[in-house]
Amino acid sequence: MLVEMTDDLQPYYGFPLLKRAVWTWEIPSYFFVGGTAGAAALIAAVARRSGGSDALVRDARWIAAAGAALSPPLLISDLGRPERFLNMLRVFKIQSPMSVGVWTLVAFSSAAGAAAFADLAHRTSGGKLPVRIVADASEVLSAATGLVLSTYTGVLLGATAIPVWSRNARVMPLHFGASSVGAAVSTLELLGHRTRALNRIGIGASLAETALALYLETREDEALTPLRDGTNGQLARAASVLSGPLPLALRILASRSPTARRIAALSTISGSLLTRVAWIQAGKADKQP
Amino acid sequence: MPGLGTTFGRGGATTAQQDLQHADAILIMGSSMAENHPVGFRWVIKAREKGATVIHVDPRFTRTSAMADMWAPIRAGSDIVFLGAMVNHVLANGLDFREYIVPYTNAATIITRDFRDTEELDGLFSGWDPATRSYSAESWAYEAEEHADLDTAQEDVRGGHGKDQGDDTSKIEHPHRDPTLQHPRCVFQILKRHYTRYTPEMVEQVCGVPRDAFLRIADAFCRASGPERTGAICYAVGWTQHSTGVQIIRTAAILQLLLGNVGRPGGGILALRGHASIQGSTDIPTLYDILPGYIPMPAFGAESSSLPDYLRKHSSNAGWWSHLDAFLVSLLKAWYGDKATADNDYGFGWLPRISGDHSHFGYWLQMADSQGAGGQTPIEGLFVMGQNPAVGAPNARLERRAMANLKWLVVRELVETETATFWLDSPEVQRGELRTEEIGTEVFFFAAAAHAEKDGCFTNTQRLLQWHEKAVDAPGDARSEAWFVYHLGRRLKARAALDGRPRNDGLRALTWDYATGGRHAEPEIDAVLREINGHAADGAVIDGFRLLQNDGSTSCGCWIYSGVYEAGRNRARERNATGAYGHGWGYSWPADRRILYNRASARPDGTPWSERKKLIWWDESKRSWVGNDNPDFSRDKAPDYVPPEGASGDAALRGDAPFVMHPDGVGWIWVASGLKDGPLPAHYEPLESPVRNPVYSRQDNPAADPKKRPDNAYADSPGDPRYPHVLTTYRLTEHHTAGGMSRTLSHLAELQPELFAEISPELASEIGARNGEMITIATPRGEIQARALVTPRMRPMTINGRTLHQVGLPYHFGGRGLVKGDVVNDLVAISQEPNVRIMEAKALVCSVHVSTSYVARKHV
Amino acid sequence: MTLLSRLARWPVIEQLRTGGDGTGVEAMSDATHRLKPRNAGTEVSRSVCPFCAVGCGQLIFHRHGRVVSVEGDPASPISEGHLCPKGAATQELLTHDARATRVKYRAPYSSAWTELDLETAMEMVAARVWDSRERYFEETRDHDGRSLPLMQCASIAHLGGATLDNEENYLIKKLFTGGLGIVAISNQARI
Amino acid sequence: MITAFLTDSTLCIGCKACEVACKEWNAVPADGFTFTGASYDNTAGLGHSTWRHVKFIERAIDLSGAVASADAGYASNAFRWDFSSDVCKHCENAGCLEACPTGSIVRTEFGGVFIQPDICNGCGYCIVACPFGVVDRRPEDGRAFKCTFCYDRQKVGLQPACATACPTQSIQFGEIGALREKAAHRVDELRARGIDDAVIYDPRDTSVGGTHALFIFRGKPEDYNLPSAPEVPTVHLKPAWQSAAAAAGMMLAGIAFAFLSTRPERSASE
Repeated sequence: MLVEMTDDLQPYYGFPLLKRAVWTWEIPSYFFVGGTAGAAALIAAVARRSGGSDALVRDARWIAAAGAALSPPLLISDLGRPERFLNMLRVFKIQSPMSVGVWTLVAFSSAAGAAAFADLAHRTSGGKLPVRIVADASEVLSAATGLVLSTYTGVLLGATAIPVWSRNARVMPLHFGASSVGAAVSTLELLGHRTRALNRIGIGASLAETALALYLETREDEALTPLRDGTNGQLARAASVLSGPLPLALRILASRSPTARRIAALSTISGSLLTRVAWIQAGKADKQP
Repeated sequence: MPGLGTTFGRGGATTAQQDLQHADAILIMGSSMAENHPVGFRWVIKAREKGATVIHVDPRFTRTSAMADMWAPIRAGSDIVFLGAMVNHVLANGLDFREYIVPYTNAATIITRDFRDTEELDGLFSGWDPATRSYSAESWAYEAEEHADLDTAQEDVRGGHGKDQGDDTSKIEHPHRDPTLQHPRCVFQILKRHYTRYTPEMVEQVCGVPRDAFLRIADAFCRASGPERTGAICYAVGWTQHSTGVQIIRTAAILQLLLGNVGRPGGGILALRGHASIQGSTDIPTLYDILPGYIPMPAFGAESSSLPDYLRKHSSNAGWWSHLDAFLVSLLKAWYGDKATADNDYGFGWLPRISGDHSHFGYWLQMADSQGAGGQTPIEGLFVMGQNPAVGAPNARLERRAMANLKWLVVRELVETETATFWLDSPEVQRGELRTEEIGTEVFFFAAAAHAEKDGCFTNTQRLLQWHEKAVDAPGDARSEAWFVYHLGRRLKARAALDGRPRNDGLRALTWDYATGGRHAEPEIDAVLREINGHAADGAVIDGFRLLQNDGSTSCGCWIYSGVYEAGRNRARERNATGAYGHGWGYSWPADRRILYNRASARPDGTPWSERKKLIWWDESKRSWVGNDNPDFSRDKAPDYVPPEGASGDAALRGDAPFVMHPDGVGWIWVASGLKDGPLPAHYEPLESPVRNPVYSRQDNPAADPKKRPDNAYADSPGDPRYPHVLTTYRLTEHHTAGGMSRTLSHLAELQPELFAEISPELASEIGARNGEMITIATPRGEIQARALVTPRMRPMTINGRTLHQVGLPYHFGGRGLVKGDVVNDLVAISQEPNVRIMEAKALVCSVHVSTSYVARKHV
Repeated sequence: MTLLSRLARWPVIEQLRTGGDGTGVEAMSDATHRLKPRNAGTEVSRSVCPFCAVGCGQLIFHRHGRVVSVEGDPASPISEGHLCPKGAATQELLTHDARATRVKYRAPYSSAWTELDLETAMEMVAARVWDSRERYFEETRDHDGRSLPLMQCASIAHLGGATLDNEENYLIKKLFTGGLGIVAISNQARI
Repeated sequence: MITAFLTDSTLCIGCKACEVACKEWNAVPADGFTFTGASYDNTAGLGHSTWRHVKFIERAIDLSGAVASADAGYASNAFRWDFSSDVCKHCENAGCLEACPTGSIVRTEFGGVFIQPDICNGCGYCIVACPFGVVDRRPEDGRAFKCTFCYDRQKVGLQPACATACPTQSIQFGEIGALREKAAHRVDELRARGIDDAVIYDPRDTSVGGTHALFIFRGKPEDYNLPSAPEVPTVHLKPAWQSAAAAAGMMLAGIAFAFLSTRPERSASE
């Protein structure tokens, strides 16, 4: 780059003070997949205890298991030295959201996996095998870790030096949580589970999304510029509309129409993914404190 | 060399870098010391932190200016006006150190009636011969009772590196003096008159330095004078590379003598050399006009037809040069050994005689002409060792083209330089001016060994010989210069052994029996140093030049280095530094004296000028000079010593005569002969200048030789409208000279990755150039492209009420290496300062415009 | 090593034992514990910086004939162990890939280098010198009627020396001027 | 012994010996051969392959006044060219150190922050956790790099390569307490000389809690591309986890409510 000499170059010749994140597409994808899986595990656990159909519970478990299986590859492929992924397990650092996240993912993956397969074994054996206990235990564990998995990514971005992230440390966990739930519900709906319960959860999620979108639009904060300006701003707004107002309207006004539900679901899922992309891009676009 | 040599007696720096910390003021001019000698500059910083005033006078605001207390931007090439005005400032305000200059300089000496100054002859001194474009120094002589036979011809063949003594002066007996300095013809009064017109107003008009800025600087520096205070001056090629280079340095030397700053702690003049052994390569010269130890090469003609003739012409009757016979005979014994006998003049007859200008530019221009033109002997073969003229020499285009006329070329380097591949990828070949398949030059490229791959010693900028040990073998077929020359010599001597013609007598006689060792049969370097140091008749190494004889009983390869092997110890290799001057670390010629002329650090009576500034003093109880340095003086010569009638040599010098190389023992404010362009410095404009010389009607140095020719063309001077701007070249900290040792190193190349031209914002907007944009810089020699670096550190100046822009170009870049750039030296003319034949690379004129062609290329 | 001992040296276990937070000794690898300066236990040669004429002291650290690192010599009264960027780049100067290690030869009118064996090259150069000297050597020349000694070989020139050692300049001057009668000898130093 | 750097810009001559000495000692590759046009700074900033970086600040103030009084140079208030050698701050509370999930980044016995090259797996979290923009990942290598504080040299009592080389001792190295005193003393001295905008940069009043790389320079931190109030990212952990917990609670409650409020279940899929 070539510098124009002017009387005041603020800051130093316009050279950036902070380094940009080196993360590529895998990270937002992981945020989305992991979050969705976490929420699905939660839904599975709650649903089984509060009258959700077995089919629903089973599918939710499988969504969790699938996400748990998909997440590690995504994380690993983004590493500069993938072969050293296991070094993530050398230490446990409570002060490092990424360390917490990795250990959570490990626990979640094993639990979600166990839950799904225990369930499978139970059914194939016609209930003869005594795996129910295993299933229950792992179900609870996956639900608990699922809660963390779908929200810690907001903490991970929040606890950095990048202003647009750190100044929204309180916002992102809520945002990612809501987004995860929305995506999990929508996935279940696309699998054919169009129950009122799921619709209500969907309404709750999109309601939260809408509120957060309004908050981010109206808040006075320099640090939000990278989330509002340029293509990234458009991306962020699209994400908000897709996961907030649009599905909200459809779920309230046309909850009876399968097509409307399907559109709402698709819109929520894409919005959920775009939300993660937008937040990470905002961090990369961020200039200075 | 001659600037310091004529004034003080020796061409080397008078002081040591560490001594700068003792200065009360430091004037850095003609140098960007912080950039080109950063570690030496640590001593300037130390001084500054102790309260010394650091002054930088330079066309550009450099990294040196940034660290200085004061900076004044000066128009390149106007240094003598600035320094002359400082001399005038001293004289006009009576700031001279009177107790010092009367006994220690020739201020009181009276000059002949016949002398006429530039004041009377409008820019010329008496003795000018327009026909030969040279001076006869007769009228510059001291007035005295007896004059020995005067022979003041300033032969054109003689370069200025010689021992720098004009013959008549060295034969002077009892010159007339007036200690009151009132006599109208005494040097002091002549000096006063000569510099009267060098006023602060003149400085403002010629140098572009505002009057009060000059006065503040003059005051600050002149305050560093007297018994309690001293000031030092540092310079480099920013002074040397001018058509008046030697005289610029002379002016500084005069100023230092007037202020009594020579031979004292924190004083003196530090010549900052740019290469590891640039001082060494003149002490033991790879130069045409001298033999080791500044002994003049015999010149063709009656004066050198025999050893006695030669000695008659060159030896002095007082001072150390009266032992020239011992120095030369010992050198001949070192070279020709037993074959050198009294009967054959010790082989003096085997030495070649110089018969013309055999300097770099002299013979290169001969190469450039179609071989053998004008009955000249064609130069068929050329050895280039550790130099890259294709980038580093002025008018590099001409230099490169000239190599195509060679029959054969040998290049020895660490990397393939632009010189080694001129036939392959030079700009001329790329432009189609030369066609590779039409170049008949046979080229041998030899890989050279680096310093860590061979034993040997460098002589640094303060005359300090420092040995470097061989750490590892050179890679592959890389070999040291010593290896190359030794084994080449072996082969040639073998041929000579079979051929008895006189031309081969010297070669056959040449002692060449060095022991070899190591994997590659390297000659034993320690033995070479011992030969340089010298042997007594019994073969034992001698420990100093005092022991050298003129009867062939001693041998010595370089008399000023004699003593480096004291008592069998290689002192260049010693590493136990003690005291403020690091005695015990290396060996400082002569006789391990760290501060030259340090007799002057004591009053005539031998007591220190002050406690604060004491260096050496006379200890009556010991009957000896004692102190913090080895006396640059006979250790046992008492301050009150008066030479008996008819004494000669050192014995002919008084006990209060500190400048022991001079026949009168004093510092020369006035140089009666030995300089080809006058006894006193006078301002002449650079050969290419935008302004008319406001001091005299003479535009430029009459004795300088511009070597004008179609392929070395000049702008009209003064004020060529085609080339309105002043151009100056320089180095960057991040690179080294022509780049062979830096452009190939990633860790240096990345720090300054491209050629740039520093211009002021004003000039930038005048030509419509943006920062970083490609601009074209042109002179009558050629044009190059560089990135514009627009910076307020370059500032337009007002000269005679007209705005003048200066352009700065670092000259490191070329066509090879990790980072490339055009060759700045394509813009510089080959020209010769009269005394040392150096080019004027620091002040020329140019034009600048945005390179449309380049921009177009970029956007395609 | 057994799985158990491997497990015992797992930093997480270490953490549980020491209660460290994963940022201290417990997280250090064996390599880190073993870490030593590159030039530990090497031979040292005392040298002088080859760039400018300040003459900074250098220490060349080398092992098995290879340069390992180069640093300033703290004992030097001039540089006191410090170096400028060029001096600090000396290791790269000595070891970089672009350094020439073979003799290259370009025949007249040829458009490419060929490699030459060192001995052959030396013989060829000796022959060139001898022939060029033979062709134009002048033992005497007339000087107003008298024939005076000239002893000059004007057909060969030399350039360079300020980057070389004193001993090398001495041998060049001795052989070229004292032996061969070459007068056209010059170097960077015309100061 | 707890050590630190003290980089005194008023002694820096901008020679870049520190940059080169660092690269030579640590075998750091070149960082690109691009001309920036930013004064003599072609390095632009610290990064994966630049662990020392000299900044060149041209105080582009009108010179006419300055020169008329020869008032330009290191002590001048009219025209200056300031140089300052930047380096990893080795924070007392280091963002990169806390963030590193592998334990590759450790605090050494000298107080420095050291990336263990044999452990780092290039997750990239330390990069965004550094409030000074020091750490970065070397693309062709995949690992994160920064100043090692010459841990290998310190282990045997040697000074870091940059401090060893620095010709004017602008870069000093030693026991942190002693250096802090030295810095305070130096600034007083400079102020006494009339250099009244000389300051110490050592953010101890922010969550960073001070650094092991102290600086003395003239003017504002921003002029040197340094943050005036750097914070260690871990200060954001508490609020972030709090809202994560809140989010978790709402998710749990919301989902439970949805199911409970809609039983008996009648799936539309039946």
